[in-house]
Amino acid sequence: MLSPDIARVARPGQFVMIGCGLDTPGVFMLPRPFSIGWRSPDGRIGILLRVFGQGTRRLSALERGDRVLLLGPLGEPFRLTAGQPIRCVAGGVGLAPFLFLAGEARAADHDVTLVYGERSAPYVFDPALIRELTGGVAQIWTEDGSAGSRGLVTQGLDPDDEALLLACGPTPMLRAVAAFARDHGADLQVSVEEYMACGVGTCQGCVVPGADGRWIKSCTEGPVFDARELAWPT
Amino acid sequence: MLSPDIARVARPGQFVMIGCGLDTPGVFMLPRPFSIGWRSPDGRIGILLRVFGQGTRRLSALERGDRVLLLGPLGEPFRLTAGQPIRCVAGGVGLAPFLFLAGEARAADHDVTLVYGERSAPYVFDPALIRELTGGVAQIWTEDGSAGSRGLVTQGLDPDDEALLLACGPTPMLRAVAAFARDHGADLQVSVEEYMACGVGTCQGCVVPGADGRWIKSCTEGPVFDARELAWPT
Amino acid sequence: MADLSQELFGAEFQSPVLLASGTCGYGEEYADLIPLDELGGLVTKAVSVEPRRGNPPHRVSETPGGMINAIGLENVGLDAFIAEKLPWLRANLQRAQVFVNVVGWTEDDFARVVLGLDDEDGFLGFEINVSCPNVKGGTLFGTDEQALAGLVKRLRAATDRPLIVKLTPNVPDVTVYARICEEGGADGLSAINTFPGMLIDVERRRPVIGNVSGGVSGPAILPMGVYLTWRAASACSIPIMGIGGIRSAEDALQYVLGGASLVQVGTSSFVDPQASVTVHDGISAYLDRHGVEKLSDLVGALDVPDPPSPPTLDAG
Amino acid sequence: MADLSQELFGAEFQSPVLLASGTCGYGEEYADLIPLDELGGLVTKAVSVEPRRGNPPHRVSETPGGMINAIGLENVGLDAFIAEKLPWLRANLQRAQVFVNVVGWTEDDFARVVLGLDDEDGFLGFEINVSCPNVKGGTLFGTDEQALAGLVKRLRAATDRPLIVKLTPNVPDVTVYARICEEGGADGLSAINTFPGMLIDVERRRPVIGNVSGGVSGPAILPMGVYLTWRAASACSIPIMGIGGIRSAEDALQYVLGGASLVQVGTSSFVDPQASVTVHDGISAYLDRHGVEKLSDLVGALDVPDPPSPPTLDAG
Ligand SMILES: Cc1cc2nc3c(=O)[nH]c(=O)nc-3n(C[C@H](O)[C@H](O)[C@H](O)COP(=O)(O)OP(=O)(O)OC[C@H]3O[C@@H](n4cnc5c(N)ncnc54)[C@H](O)[C@@H]3O)c2cc1C
Ligand SMILES: Cc1cc2nc3c(=O)[nH]c(=O)nc-3n(C[C@H](O)[C@H](O)[C@H](O)COP(=O)(O)OP(=O)(O)OC[C@H]3O[C@@H](n4cnc5c(N)ncnc54)[C@H](O)[C@@H]3O)c2cc1C
Ligand SMILES: Cc1cc2nc3c(=O)[nH]c(=O)nc-3n(C[C@H](O)[C@H](O)[C@H](O)COP(=O)(O)O)c2cc1C
Ligand SMILES: Cc1cc2nc3c(=O)[nH]c(=O)nc-3n(C[C@H](O)[C@H](O)[C@H](O)COP(=O)(O)O)c2cc1C
Ligand code: FES
Ligand code: FES
Repeated sequence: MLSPDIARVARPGQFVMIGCGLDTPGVFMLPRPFSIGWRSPDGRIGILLRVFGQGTRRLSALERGDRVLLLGPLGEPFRLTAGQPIRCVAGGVGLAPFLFLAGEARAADHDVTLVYGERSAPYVFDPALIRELTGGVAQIWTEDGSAGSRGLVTQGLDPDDEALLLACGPTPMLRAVAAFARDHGADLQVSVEEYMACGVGTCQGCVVPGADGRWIKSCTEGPVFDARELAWPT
Repeated sequence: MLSPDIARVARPGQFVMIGCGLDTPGVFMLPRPFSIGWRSPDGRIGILLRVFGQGTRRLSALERGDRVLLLGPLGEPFRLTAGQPIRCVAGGVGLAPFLFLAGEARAADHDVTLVYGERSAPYVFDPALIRELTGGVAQIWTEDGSAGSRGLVTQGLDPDDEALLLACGPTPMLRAVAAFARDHGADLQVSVEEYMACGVGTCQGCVVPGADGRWIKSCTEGPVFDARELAWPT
Repeated sequence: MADLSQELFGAEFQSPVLLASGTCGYGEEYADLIPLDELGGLVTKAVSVEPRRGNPPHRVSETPGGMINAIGLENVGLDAFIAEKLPWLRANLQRAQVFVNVVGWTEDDFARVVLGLDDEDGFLGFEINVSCPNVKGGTLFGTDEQALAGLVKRLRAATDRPLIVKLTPNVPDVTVYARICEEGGADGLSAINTFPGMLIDVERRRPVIGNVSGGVSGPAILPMGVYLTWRAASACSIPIMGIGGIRSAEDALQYVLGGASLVQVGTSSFVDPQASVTVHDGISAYLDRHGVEKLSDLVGALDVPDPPSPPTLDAG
Repeated sequence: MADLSQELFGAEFQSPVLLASGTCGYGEEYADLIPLDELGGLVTKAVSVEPRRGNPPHRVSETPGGMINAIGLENVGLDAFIAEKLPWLRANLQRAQVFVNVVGWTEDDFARVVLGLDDEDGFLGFEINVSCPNVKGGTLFGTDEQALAGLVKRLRAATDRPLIVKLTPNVPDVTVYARICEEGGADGLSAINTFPGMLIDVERRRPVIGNVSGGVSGPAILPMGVYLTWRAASACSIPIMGIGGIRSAEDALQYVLGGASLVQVGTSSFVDPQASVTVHDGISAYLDRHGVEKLSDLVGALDVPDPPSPPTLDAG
């Protein structure tokens, strides 16, 4: 998608709202949030789109040249300290922000590894493309072992590693990673997914539970949070 | 549109309902009625589509290969007696059924003329195509004289002609032709346009006023009526 | 294969999917298009004592995500219904169940239709359309507690056949009306009828609909229909037919989980005459996929979990 | 260029287009995205006496032709509104008019918010959200004639500022409530709030919305909103703000022709933040195209022709 304004300022972990506006006859669709997956020097941004329901089915039917309504970049990105080693933990399309992040972080001399889990082989994003985009390989896990190692991404985490953990994926995975981080005293930032309407902080639709008992808007205060800011089930 | 079943049995004056079904994510559209404009031996049917509102805008955006939901052929066709001379009066897309009719009627040795009116030149359907489809020429009228003769189609009617009149177009035009037929004792069949939902007689949505005071369903008892069956304003 | 049949109102419904009143004529009109006798059944267009001419056009138009109609309850009237329409239903529908939708403007009107039909063959029961003005009170029967209570009792006394009341959506609290119907002896409820609406042609500055206003139906009202069905189900224990915007098995199952035993497909049949068949097949596939043995196990099987307190990040 | 400005509630509205409550936060959130101060104005998110945490997620989801929300009236509360939100509005909006949406569960709740704000600068008037349960009666203020009458009188006594009551759609007859508001001294009406609705996730057999049910908004409710606005306008003579499903100038003009002096754009801003600007520009173009000098000439200018009797074939 061509959007030089977004591409220029986007940072890994931020997202865009993608919709089809109000002009298409007979169509009403709320825009949907998507992590920015990569950007190119010529002002394009890319996302990783997996068809899930009506909205993603509709967006996946768009063709080259169709116009979409893009709002972004939105939200808070991952926060890295210079030189810090980073372990990215991705589940499913939660891979998207790390495609963006791993490339940029490696270019900035971070030591980056990427653990990436899927249900099974057909879902796995092309490893060659991952290499191209991130400048490194992903350690792949599938639940049924049909690609990479068999098991959950959390099995790919090293308890003795003191690197910063970054995680993006389904909530059960985030919970497992959060439990791991807590148990091992690791720093963790998670990117959460919650239903959104506006994406810019006006509707209060996208809240997640804060550790302090507040509901926190994930579109403006997130989607990336320090795991300690959120209330995890015990 | 490929539909051998419809193409085989369709008769001029009948219509089809064209919709996009229930599967397109985010889209709800009632099907729209369209006169059958032509058919080809390989089982295709054609319509003349003019963008008017949301529905026709949507249908006009369809591309070759897209699937539509076609219901037809529906309604009562024009009724011709063998050998009868015929004068077709078309306003705007009301031309469509006569493209179909004129060709078939000429092949069956009817003496056919076609008077065709539009607001102005840009609206006029390609005369070469009219010739190809109907095997004859259309006498064209535009309100502003930018193509053909200047004026309304009713000016193209000959009071001394005793041929059967067939008319299809906007209601004001039909009223003018009906007044002409009444004044000159001519036989007239009109194809009316009324909003439809089902197209098959179940919803009772598409009524027009009958001369006997009843509301008549135009989808099953029409769209073609003998002008004397309908109540015209006086 | 899962079992979609149910025993309800003393009769066998081979499928939970019926065609909604006003959207399938008197059955005959759809006979060539869909296998009517394989459906759960159909509800006829409203029948009133006298024939009705109905409203001037336009009677139907599209709205965002739905449509509006103001047919004006045009129908052939009781006598012609018996003479011309019922014989076809009797002869052609053996397994699909037929409800006659009944409309009136006084209690007497309704009672005369019910009494006039009660001894005839060819249908199972009555669906009472109370979304019409009560000439006595000016309000709709369906929005006036007393008028509704009186009407239901009167009709209950008039017939032993299944008596279903079709609820009107524009009330503050549908449970009140659901309970009135149950207490008055109704055998079931239909939820819901259309929402009052209006469209204006801004170029001509005139209403689009000949009758000025009309009833809004179609997918646009799906969430309202599911909500009202769920609320009605929570307030009474008679079976409910869920209606409003059903396009797919998933839509229908929302009603079923919310508490509907049967569903009716209306507007969607206009978009695709096969809609009811598709909904039936999809429900069957859902049951198989989820290992549910019979549909009735899903009726009202909505799980409303308590949110964790204090709140935590849960699995969506 | 046609004149879109109007003098209403003793103030100048440079445009008839406002942003609807709950869809534009407290203004600030949209400041970078749209030229807020060029609009007719905005209505803030509901303000209650105490801060409110709101409902658990999911709070929003798409529905056919619209969306459902159950935010739970989350808001910062009166004191924080005055301290943190109002200063921004005061400083940044000079020409756009601001209404504060007020919510409560008792008459006192509402009165405290109104009294607490009355002496502050930075806003024009109050929009009273009566689509919330009255803890005394259990019904909503907006569906209970007595509770509504009491509330409006109480608030009228509390403030001289413009007092707008936002009507609830799920009532049998909106004119009754419109008249109650006018008689109680309200300066205007907003029509309409959302419709109660519900979505069920059939795979998990759970409600999609954390609060189980929510309010349906968006294009799906457009014909209902236009109808209710037209009905309300027919029953009273105070200005009306038309709300519900407005995406385009054409939609907005349906409300205007039906009797609304102003309109509010809600859900459509989520689909396209520029929606309100597009609506404004489109209205302006319409007036020019039709040679209408000022917008107020169109308010309520719906032509409802008598159908010819006996009916004849008329020009659509
Ligand atoms: C910050 C963020 C980043 C995301 N990044 C990506 C990405 O890179 N690639 C990708 O494929 N998907 C991503 N998603 C999810 C994506 O936005 C889709 O909305 C989601 O997959 C639902 O699919 P759908 O719209 O087809 O479902 P539908 O069934 O059409 O959705 C119905 C409703 O539920 C909401 N909804 C359902 N599931 C989700 C979900 N998981 N997250 C948010 N809303 C949901 C929709 O917004 C809509 O209102 C992201 C979500 C968030 C919040
Ligand atoms: C028997 C019959 C034959 C027709 N043949 C043709 C044809 O050959 N070519 C062609 O371009 N058009 C034809 N029309 C009109 C066509 O069906 C379109 O519906 C109409 O032009 C409205 O355009 P829209 O759907 O884009 O308008 P919208 O603004 O999207 O329509 C809104 C609503 O109004 C209804 N509506 C508005 N105008 C008409 C109208 N004139 N007739 C029926 N419904 C209307 C629509 O069905 C819809 O419910 C025919 C109509 C009928 C009844
Ligand atoms: C054209 C049309 C005619 C209708 N006529 C009747 C009727 O006569 N009696 C009745 O009770 N409901 C009538 N209805 C309402 C439907 O039966 C149904 O309750 C409503 O349309 C909602 O369902 P849907 O969204 O699936 O259409 C009619 C609906 C439509 C669209
Ligand atoms: C997310 C959301 C939050 C809302 N919050 C409020 C509110 O706090 N107070 C209120 O009176 N209306 C609230 N509304 C209702 C809107 O102001 C408006 O009446 C309704 O959405 C219909 O307009 P629309 O279809 O243009 O959205 C809210 C609507 C939405 C979608
Ligand atoms: S999505 Fe609207 S506030 Fe976050
Ligand atoms: S369009 Fe339904 S009866 Fe004619």
